[in-house]
Amino acid sequence: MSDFLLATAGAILFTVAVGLVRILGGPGDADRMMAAQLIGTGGIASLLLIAAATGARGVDDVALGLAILAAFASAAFVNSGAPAEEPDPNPADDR
Amino acid sequence: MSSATLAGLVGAALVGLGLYGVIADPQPLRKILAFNLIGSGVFLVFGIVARKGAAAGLSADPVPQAMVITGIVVAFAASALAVALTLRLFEETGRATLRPDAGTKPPDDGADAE
Amino acid sequence: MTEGASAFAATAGGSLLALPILVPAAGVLLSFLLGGRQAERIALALMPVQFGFAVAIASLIWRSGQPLVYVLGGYAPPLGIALRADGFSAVMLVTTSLIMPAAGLYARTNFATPNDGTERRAPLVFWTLLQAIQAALSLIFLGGDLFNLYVALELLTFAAAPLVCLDGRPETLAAALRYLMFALFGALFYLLGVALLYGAYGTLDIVLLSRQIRAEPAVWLAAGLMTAGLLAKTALFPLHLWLPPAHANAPAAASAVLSGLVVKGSFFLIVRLWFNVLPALPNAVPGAILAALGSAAILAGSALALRQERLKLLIAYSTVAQIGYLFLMFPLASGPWSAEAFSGGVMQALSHAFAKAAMFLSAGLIAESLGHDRIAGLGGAGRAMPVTFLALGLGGLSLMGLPPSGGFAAKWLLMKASIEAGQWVWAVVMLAGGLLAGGYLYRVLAPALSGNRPRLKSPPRRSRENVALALALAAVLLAFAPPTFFAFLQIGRPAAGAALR
Amino acid sequence: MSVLQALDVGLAFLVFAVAAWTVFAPGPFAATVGYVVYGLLLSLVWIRLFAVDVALTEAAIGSGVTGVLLIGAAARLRGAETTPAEEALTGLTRLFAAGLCLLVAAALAAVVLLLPDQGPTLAPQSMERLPETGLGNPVTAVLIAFRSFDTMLEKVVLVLGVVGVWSLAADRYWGGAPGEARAERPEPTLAFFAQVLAPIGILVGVHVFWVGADEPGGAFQGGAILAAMWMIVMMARLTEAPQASAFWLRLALIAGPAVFLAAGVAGAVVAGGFFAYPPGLAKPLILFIETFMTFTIAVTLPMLVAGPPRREPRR
Repeated sequence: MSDFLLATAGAILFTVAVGLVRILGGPGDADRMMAAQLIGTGGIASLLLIAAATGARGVDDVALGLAILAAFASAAFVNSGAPAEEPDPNPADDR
Repeated sequence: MSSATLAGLVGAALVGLGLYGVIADPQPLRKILAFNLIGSGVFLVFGIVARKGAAAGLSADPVPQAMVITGIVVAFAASALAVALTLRLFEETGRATLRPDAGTKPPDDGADAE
Repeated sequence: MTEGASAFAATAGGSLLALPILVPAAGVLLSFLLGGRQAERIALALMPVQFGFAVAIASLIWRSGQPLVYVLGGYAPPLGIALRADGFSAVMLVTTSLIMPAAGLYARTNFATPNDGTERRAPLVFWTLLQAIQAALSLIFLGGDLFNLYVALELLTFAAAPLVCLDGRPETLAAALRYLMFALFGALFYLLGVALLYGAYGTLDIVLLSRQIRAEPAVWLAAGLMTAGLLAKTALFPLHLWLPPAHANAPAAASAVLSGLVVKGSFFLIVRLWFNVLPALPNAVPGAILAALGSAAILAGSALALRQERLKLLIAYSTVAQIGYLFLMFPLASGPWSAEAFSGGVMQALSHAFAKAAMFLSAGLIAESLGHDRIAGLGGAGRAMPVTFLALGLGGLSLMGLPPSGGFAAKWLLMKASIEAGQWVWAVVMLAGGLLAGGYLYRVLAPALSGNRPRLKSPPRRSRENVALALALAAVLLAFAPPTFFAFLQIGRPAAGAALR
Repeated sequence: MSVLQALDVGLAFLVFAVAAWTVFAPGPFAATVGYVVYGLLLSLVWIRLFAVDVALTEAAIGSGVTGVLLIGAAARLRGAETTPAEEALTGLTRLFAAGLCLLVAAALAAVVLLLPDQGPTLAPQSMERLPETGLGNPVTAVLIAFRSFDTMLEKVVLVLGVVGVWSLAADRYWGGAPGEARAERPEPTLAFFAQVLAPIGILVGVHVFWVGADEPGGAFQGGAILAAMWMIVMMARLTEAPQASAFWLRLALIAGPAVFLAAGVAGAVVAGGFFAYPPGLAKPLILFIETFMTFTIAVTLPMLVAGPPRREPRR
C-alpha cells in the first residue's frame, strides 16, 4: 500500500516538474506565478501521500498551512502590480 | 544512501550554489536570494544531523530542529532588512548597486551630516 | 553527564552574568516602546548600571581566581546553555562599559530629541541600537554555547548595520548594504561550522566541546568555515572591503563604537574558537595563515590610509591596519611565550578600542567645526581646537606604538614574543606598520599644527572635547597596566597547543 | 523501500534544479518565483527528514512570507534590473568563483558523507526532561524551555529588524504608516478573496499555535500564518496599515520578548534561576509566553515586509 502511495506521489511530482520546466521559462511573470501555484497544488498532494506512506505525524497541518500560504503568495503577486517584463496580452488585467 | 545523507548532499550543493550567486551576481536582490539558498543549505545540514540523531523514540533530534526554526526566523528578518536597504538605495539613486564608489562624492556641507 | 558536572558547578555570583545581557535588552524594548526622549534617558541611565555589572563580574573573578559560570534555566549543557566569564571576558566587558557612555555623552548633541518631545527618527534609532550593541557584545563576551553566540552575532549585525546609514545619504545606504551582506555571509558560514560541530559531537558548549575535539575532517572544515565567517565580520584583509565606507560614513559616535568595539566582538569569537574550543587542534599552520593575513592587513591598510583625502576615511583605513595586529598573536600562542603573545593581542584590542574611539570622536568634532573633513583643508586647525587635536594625537600615539601608550605595550609584548619564538618576520611587519602609521598621522597633524587658524563654523563644545580626550588618555594609561593585570587576563585561559598550565 | 528512495532522489534533483533556476534565472522576478517554488519543495524535504516542525516553519516563513517579501521587492525594482557592463564579473573571476564554490560544496559533501549513521544526539536527554515542562512536543520544549535564552534573544532580533527597517524612513515620514497611500479602490476579486481566506487562515494559525504544545506546530508557525492573514487583509485594503508611532503597535511588537524576558527574570526570584520555570507551573507559564510570542510574530512579520513608513504621520 505504502509503495503505491509513494509511487503516486512520485508521479504527481514528476508531472509537476515537467510542467515547471515549461512554465518557469515564461514568457510573462504571470505564467511563472502560475507555475508556482501548480507546484503548490502538486506539492501539497504529494506531501499528504508521502506522510500517509511514511507515517510522519502532524503533516496535515503542514498541508493546510501550505495551501493557505500558496493562495497568499498569489494575492501578493496580484497586489504587486504584476506588470509583465515581456509585453502582456492583457495588460489591463494586471493593474 | 539514506534519505538523510541525500538531503545533506543537497544541502552541500545549495551552499555552493548560493555562494556562487552571492559572489557572481552584482544585483543586491539576487544576492539576497542567494543568501537564502545558502541559509537553507546550512539548515539542511542541521536537518541531517537531527535525523541521524534519531533516538529515544524520536525520529529526529529536537535540538538541531529548534536551532533551524530559530535560524529561519532570523534569516527572514535579515532578508527583510536587506530588501528595505536595497529598495531605499534604489529610490535614492535610481539604481541598486553595491559598487563602493556609488556616489561617494565627498559631501559638500559638513562631512559628518548627523 | 558526570564528566560535564564539574564544569557547571554553579559559581557564587554566577547569576550576575545574565544581567549585562538582559538589562540592556530590556532597555532596547522599553526605549522602542516609550519612544521620544525616553530612549535617550533609558540608554544613558543604564550605562552606569552596566559599568557596575562589569566591575562586579571582574572583581568576582579576581577574588576567586576562577572563571564565573552560570547555567540558564537549570538546564545544564549540553541540553541547555551556560554563560561563562574568564579574565578576557571581564576586561572586554569593562572596556565596553567605558566606551559606551563616552559615545553616549558625545552623541547627546547630535541625537537630541526636540524640546517639545516629538519623537525623531535618528535619535530613537541611535539610542535604541546603542543599547542593542551593548547587549550583543555582553552576550558575545559571556556566551558559553556556540549557537547562542550565533544569535549574539546576529544581534550585533542588526544593531550595527542601521547605524551606518542613519543619515540616509545614498553612499551611506550602499555602505550599510555592503556591511550587511558581509555580515550575513559571516553569520551563515559560522552557523554552518556550528552545524558540523554539533553533528560530530552532539554538543555546542565550549567547555564540553574542547574536551572532545579531535583533529578530524569535520572539525577542520568547521574551523575553517567559522573562521572565514568571523574574519568577514572582523574585516581582516582581504575581507575588509566593507569597513572603510561603513565606518567613515556613520555618525561619529557610531563610528567610534563600530570601529572601537563592534569589530572586536567577532575578533573575540575567533580567539574563543581557537583558544577555547579548538586548543586540541595543531594550530601552527592556521595561526601562520591568520598572521600572514594580519600582516597583509597592516601593510595594505596603512598604505591605503596614507592615500586618503578625508580624515574619517583615513581613520577607517587605519582600523583595517590595526585589526591586522590582532592576528599576530595566533602563531605565537603556543610555547612558553604564549602568555606574552596572548596579553599582547588583548592589549592591542583594548588600546585600539580606546584610541580609535577617541580618534573618531575627534574627527567628528573637527568635521562639525570646520564643516568638512578634507585633510588638505586642515591647515592650522590644531591651533583653533587644541584639545580635539590633542585627543587625536594621543590616539595616534597608540596606533604608532610609541611609548607611553597601550599600543606600545601591545606591540612590545607581541614583538618580544615573536622574537623569542624565532618568528622574526612578524616583528619586521610591526615595525613597518608603526612607521606607516607615523606617516599617515604626520599627514594630518603636521599641517594642522602649523599655518593660520581657520575660521570655525562653530567651536567644539568643551565637554565633548573632554570625552574624546578622556578616551585617548585611557589608551595612554594602558601602558602602565601592572603585572597583576596580565595575571588577571590569564584567568580561565586554557592551555593552547603544547603550552604548559 | 526502493520506491521511497527513487522519490527521494527525484525530490533532491528537483530541489537542486529549482535552486539553480533562482541563481541563473533571466530576471529578478523569475528568480523570486523560482524561490517560492523552492521553498515549497524544501518543505517536502523536511517532511522526509521527519522534521515536521521545521517543515511548517519553512512553509510559513521560509517560503510563504519571505516569498512575498521578495516578490514585492522584485516588482518595485523593475527598471534596476539591467546590470551595467562594468559591474559584471569577468569570465576569469567567474571561473575562479565557481571553482571556490565547488571546493566548498565538495568539502561539505565529503564531511556529510563521513558523518556516522547513528550520530551523537540530545534526543534522550530532551525526552528525559520533557515531563518537567508538561509539554508533549520536544521541539517546543527546546525552544521555550531548554534553550529559551536563544529564543528570547531571537525575538529581540526581530524587534531590532523592525527598528532597522523603520530607520530607513525619510525623516518627514517618521511615525507614519508603511506602504504607499493608494487612492484607487481595492480590486474586488482580491477583497473577496481576502474576506474568504482570512477567517480560515486565522483559524488554522490559532490551531497550529495551539497544537504546538504537544504536536508539531507552535508560536513561530502559527504566528507566521496569522501574519500572512493580516498582510492579505491589508493588501486587499480592507484595513489600513497602522502608524509606526501608534503605542499599541509598539506594544504589540515588543510584547513577546518583553513577556518572555520578564518571565525569565521572574524565574530568578521564584524558581531559583534566570529562565527557570517553577515546578508544576511550567506548562501554563509556557503557554502564556507562547501566546504573546505568537501575537508578536503575527504583528512583526507584516511590519518587516511592509518596509519603512512612507506616509506623513496623521496626528
